[in-house]
Amino acid sequence: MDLTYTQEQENFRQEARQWLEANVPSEPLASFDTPEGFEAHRQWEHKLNSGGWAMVPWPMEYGGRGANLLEWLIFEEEYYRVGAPGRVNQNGIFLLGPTIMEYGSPEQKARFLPKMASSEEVWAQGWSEPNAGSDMANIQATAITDGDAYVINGQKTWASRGAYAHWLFGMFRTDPDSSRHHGLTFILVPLDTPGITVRPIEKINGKKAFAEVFFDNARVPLDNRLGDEGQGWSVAMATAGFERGLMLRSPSRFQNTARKLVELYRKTLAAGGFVDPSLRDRVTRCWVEAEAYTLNTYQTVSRLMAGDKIGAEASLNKIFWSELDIRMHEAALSLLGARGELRPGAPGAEGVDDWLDGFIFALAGPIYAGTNEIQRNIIAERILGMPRK
Amino acid sequence: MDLTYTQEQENFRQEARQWLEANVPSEPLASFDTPEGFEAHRQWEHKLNSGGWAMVPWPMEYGGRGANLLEWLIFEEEYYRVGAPGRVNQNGIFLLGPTIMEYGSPEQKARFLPKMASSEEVWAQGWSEPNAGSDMANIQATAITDGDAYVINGQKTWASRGAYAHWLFGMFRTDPDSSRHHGLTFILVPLDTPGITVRPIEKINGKKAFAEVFFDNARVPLDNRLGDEGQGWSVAMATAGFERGLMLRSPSRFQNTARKLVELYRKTLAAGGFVDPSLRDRVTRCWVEAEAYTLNTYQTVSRLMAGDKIGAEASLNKIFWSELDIRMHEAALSLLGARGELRPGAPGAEGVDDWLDGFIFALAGPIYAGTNEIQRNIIAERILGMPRK
Amino acid sequence: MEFNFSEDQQLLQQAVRDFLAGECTPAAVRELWETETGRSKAFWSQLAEIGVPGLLVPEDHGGLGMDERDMVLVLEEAGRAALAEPVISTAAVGVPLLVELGESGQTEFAKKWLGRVAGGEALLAVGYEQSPFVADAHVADLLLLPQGKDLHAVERGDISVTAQPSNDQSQRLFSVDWSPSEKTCVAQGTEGAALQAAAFDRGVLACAAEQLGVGQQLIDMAALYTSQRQQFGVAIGTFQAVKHRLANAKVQVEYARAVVYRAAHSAATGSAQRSADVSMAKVMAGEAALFATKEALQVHGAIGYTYEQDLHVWMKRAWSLDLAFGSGAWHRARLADAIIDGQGPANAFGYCAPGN
Amino acid sequence: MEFNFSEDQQLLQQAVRDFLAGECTPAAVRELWETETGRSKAFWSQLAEIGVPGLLVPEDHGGLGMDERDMVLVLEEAGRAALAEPVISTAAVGVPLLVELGESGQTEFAKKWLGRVAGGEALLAVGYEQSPFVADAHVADLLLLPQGKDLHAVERGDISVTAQPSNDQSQRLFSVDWSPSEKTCVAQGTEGAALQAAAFDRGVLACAAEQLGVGQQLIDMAALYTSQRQQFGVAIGTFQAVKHRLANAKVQVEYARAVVYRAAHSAATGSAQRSADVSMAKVMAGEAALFATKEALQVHGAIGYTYEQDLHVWMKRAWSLDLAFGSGAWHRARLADAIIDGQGPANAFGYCAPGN
Repeated sequence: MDLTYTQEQENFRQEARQWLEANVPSEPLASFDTPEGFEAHRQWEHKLNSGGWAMVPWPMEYGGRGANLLEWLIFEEEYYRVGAPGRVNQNGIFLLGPTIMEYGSPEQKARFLPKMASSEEVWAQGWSEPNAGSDMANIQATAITDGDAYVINGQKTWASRGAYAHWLFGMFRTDPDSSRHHGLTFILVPLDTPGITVRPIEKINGKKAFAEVFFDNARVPLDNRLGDEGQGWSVAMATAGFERGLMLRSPSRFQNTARKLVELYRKTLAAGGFVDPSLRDRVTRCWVEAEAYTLNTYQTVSRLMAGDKIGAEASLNKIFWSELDIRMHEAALSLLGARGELRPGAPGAEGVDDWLDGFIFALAGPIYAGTNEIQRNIIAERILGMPRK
Repeated sequence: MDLTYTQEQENFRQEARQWLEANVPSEPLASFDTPEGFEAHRQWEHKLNSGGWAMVPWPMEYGGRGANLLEWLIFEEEYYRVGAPGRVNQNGIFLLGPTIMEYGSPEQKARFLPKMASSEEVWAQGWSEPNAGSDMANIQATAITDGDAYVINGQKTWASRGAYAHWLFGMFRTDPDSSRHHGLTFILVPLDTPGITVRPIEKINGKKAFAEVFFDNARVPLDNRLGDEGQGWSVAMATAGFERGLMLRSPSRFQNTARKLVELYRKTLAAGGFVDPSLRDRVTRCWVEAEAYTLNTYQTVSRLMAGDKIGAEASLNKIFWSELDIRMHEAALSLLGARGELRPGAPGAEGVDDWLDGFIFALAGPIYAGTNEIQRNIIAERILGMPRK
Repeated sequence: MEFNFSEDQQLLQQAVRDFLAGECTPAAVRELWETETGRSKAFWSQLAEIGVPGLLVPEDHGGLGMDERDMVLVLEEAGRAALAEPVISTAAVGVPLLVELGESGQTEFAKKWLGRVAGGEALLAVGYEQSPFVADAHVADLLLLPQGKDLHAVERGDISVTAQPSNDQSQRLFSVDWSPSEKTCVAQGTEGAALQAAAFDRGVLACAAEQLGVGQQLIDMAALYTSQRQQFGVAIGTFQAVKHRLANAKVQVEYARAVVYRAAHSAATGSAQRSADVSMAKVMAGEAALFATKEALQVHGAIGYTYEQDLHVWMKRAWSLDLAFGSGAWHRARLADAIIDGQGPANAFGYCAPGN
Repeated sequence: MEFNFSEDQQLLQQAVRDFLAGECTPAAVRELWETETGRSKAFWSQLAEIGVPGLLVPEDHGGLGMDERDMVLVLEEAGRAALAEPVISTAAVGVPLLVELGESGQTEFAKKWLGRVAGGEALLAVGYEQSPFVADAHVADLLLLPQGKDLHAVERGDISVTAQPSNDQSQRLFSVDWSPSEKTCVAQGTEGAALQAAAFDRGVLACAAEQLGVGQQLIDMAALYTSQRQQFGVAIGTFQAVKHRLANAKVQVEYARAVVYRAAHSAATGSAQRSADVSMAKVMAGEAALFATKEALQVHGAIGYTYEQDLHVWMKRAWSLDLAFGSGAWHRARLADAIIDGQGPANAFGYCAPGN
């Protein structure tokens, strides 16, 4: 155990810092859930790619930087440090990219990875359906072979980036007589295919965040299958595994929020307004827990770099960061008092920062990517060995 | 709605106060889970009875005072106000007494109620068995008719007051082919019956609190059946109903604890020692919640006095008071700091009061009388109408 | 000692509930959200017909002459229905403030406005020092505004307002620009401060009552949704994790209830403990409602996070009500001052420890 | 950057775990509870054989010459086994304090005692200003006690002790009566204060490490029990309410783990953030252990509340460890001072916001 950086790692950090400081947009971009923001974010990712910083953890042969996990953490720290834009291309970098690297044919790799790296093509994920949420195996959308194409019918929902993305990946039932996780196939679907309708879904604050995608006899080439027919579940599990193992929700995100929270606390106290006396302790706890999340991540990364695999303990992470994120935003809103409820743009909301939007975003944490209830089941059954039935 | 006492209620309070102040033991009695303490508590209850204050809510015909529920609350307030001893006869007053009044034959009423009122006979409850805890219908102890007697075999456990009580009440399986809540009979068992072995169980602090009771061909007269044979479940449910409806865990108990907690907080702060900064808020909350419990109880009592029945909402009470009780004791132990872990009698524990014992006692709250998990199921299914299966 | 509401009070509550169930649907609330003012004159007239704005107006001024013990039930229903109209500003806070002004000498002034309010013709807005904003200032015909200890009454024509859009589209907040003058001053010094304090406490109570209704409604919606929504071949309401979340929320709401009703009694009877009692009400009901938002959202899953589903209509009420008339945190701090530093309010009813 | 323990360290941990699993059973712990001292010389000799008391003793004084990164694993196992012997007093806190005394001039004194401690022949006790009591004072051959900023070393013959029985029968606390003199003083002023602070922080870390093991053990016991205990015809561990309680406890324990290990690294490397880091460790691990007591007890039900069942052996460890070397609350307050009032410890590793 040696918790200091090597010179090489320090050099990597400096390199990233210099590039980011020189290139990061000076003004925040519009939300990537608006048409103009989506385009601006694509441009930013394109620039990242030109600098060689778009696909940091990808192998060099696929246009990445070949960074190891620790370097990836360092890069993320620097990325948050300069306040660089959110990653509109997240689904590609962390989920589909590695899946294609593992399951894709040479043609698929050549066809999809470069355009993913350059953000020419942005991907939506199509995991959920109206009746397949927590119960992810209950997929009902079908893809029936007809000549050289799958004919897709059904509906996906909660497709993040779905409103403006070019492509969608997901599982479809290619064997209509199958049930649960059998008979599913992982298919890559161009969203401009005739028969596909994309309907954005608004979050509770009225902002578009997801989309429903309807399939009405949409024909997609058989070649767009990733992995073997009927093996969609395994491919999808690998995808989810990449999410858990490779990307690890960046500790710097929460360290950044915790630090902003401490600053807000100091500022509010200094301004002499009302400060909930319980907040001193709560703010401190939030800061400590953001540290705990960081330390846990570094420990996990060390373990993975030593050849270990991440398994069910990813469920521990999900619960911890999602609930911490809410607590931090609640504390901040409490500090803001009456101004905390003002919508961005309200005259009185100057200097209020994006705590309200952040709170609304945080609220989704315990729900998406497998509800925290599902995660607790996983912990109990797979880590603690408690009986399923 | 008029939240003031009538003159009659004020008079009742003064009467109770005067009697209690004149008669309450000047020194705390030893725990009623010790032989000498048990005896001392019986003597106290005997004195209460002589003064007409033992069975306050019982009808006068059975030796009670015929007080209504509001008067009962007032009496309890005064009882806690003077710091009078715990009720060793609780199982009789609140559980079995009212059950006998409803289900007992004239002979049973004459035989049992007066000696219960005078505490000549103290009762243990025999609800649980090793395999019938939360799953109360899984009773396995049998009582098989043989001539004029039931022959009882099996085991009861967690019998409160069981170590020194004279009698035990509980359900036994009189139909050996029955299952669940069928075929059970409610039987009154003298604990000196040959074939009965009582083994005290110690709490985690080493103090005796319950007993296991073993039955090895113990013969009990058929006349000791309460209610009809095979109807034990209904009788027991009525007993549990009396507990919920009549006695209502006294608000004054929690108000008393909350007030002591506030005093401890002030004292600790004044002494200049370390005080957890989060405690100011936590102590305040505890005080407010004790108020909320009191107000809820008064509201419920008003409702019951207007002819309403208490049902599943008793489960709300159980959760609220049991969790509040733990929070209050945790806050107090935190205020006591290093001295909080000292056992009563340690030289350094002077003036520490009984917070540690109270904490250990409070820990049992979410478990006994139906775990809080069972209570939450009841709330969800019977109050919120959520589906059972 | 009688904690029950009278039959009349229960009938009033039921009548308001039935009325709002029919008229104040989530769709109707959303329709109002899309309007500029977020308020409907037509709907207010309907509320006036069933007596809501004049509930606390004395009978000889054309009102129903009821007190806070009646109002608390109406407000609970307003919360349950997520009613967006200025019932708190006008009926629960503005009216009794006018009544008190009338009693302290402003007889003609009070009479004039109380009659118009009871008839549904005038709306009120009330400012308080704990907030930089005034709710419903844009539609109020008369604004009662603090200036130090003094209290001023300003008519619509004499103010200008700047909208401060809230996350809760039902909450309409404004910065108000106005000029205090001798002419606008209606109560001064100690008297003005006492009137302000009483008005503030009534606002606190009113929020608490709405929070009670909001919390209950969130639980009811979640219980209904989870009883129907199927996953893994069963209704998700059969899962213990789902049940227990909603059961916990129900415990909180039910243990807020009597605290809120007691506060209404304290306000109505002029109890010396009024301030502590309304603070307790807002702390308990506010936290219950906030807790219910979390549990209701979590058991709804993603659908509850969408604008289309109605859940957020109530979630936003819970959030904005927490901030109105002093946040829950502010009231906890006020209670700590009273309970720990002060002699504290007495324990409820007769109980007190020996020596006290 | 390497967060993994070395193979040697893992082997050490496994060896200690195996040893304690065999020797330090709950029955053995209970047997010790019934003795007057609560400590066993024979058992200590066994611990000395596997090197525990001499773990931090330099090799040239007869020890293993390891550091806190090794010790933390041993202490985690001590917590898991509810070991009652004075490992914290002697091996984790007393030894390095002697080492530092040796480095600061008390060479002969340190050498003499370190050798005896490493050989299992002498026990140490260490007082600290945050507690009125000294753990294990009754069996210590040498006590290191603070007097203002100064540090004194007092031998057994020169003190008298009064037992202060703890709720945790494994914890043996004493008031110590002793007379500081020039002869007993081993470090003065700033140096004495620095030694005290370092010793205290090592105690904090040691408790945190044990708390980690205690929390994990409570969860393991509860998971095992609920997987076997049947009610309603099924193992109660199939109920979601039971699963989720233990899952929540597991989250807390796992998120304490890296914080504790980092604190060990800070202590071993003399980091400037040592105090903050050990405070974080005790806050996280202490709360995890306390939380685990509640969840483990609740899922055990009544049986877990009995003296017969072993659960309380660990529950009591969690409670007493929380109070040793500054309560969790005390450390939260110390962290608040550092993070909010001070410049705070830097965020872990490289991250810091722009402008910082």
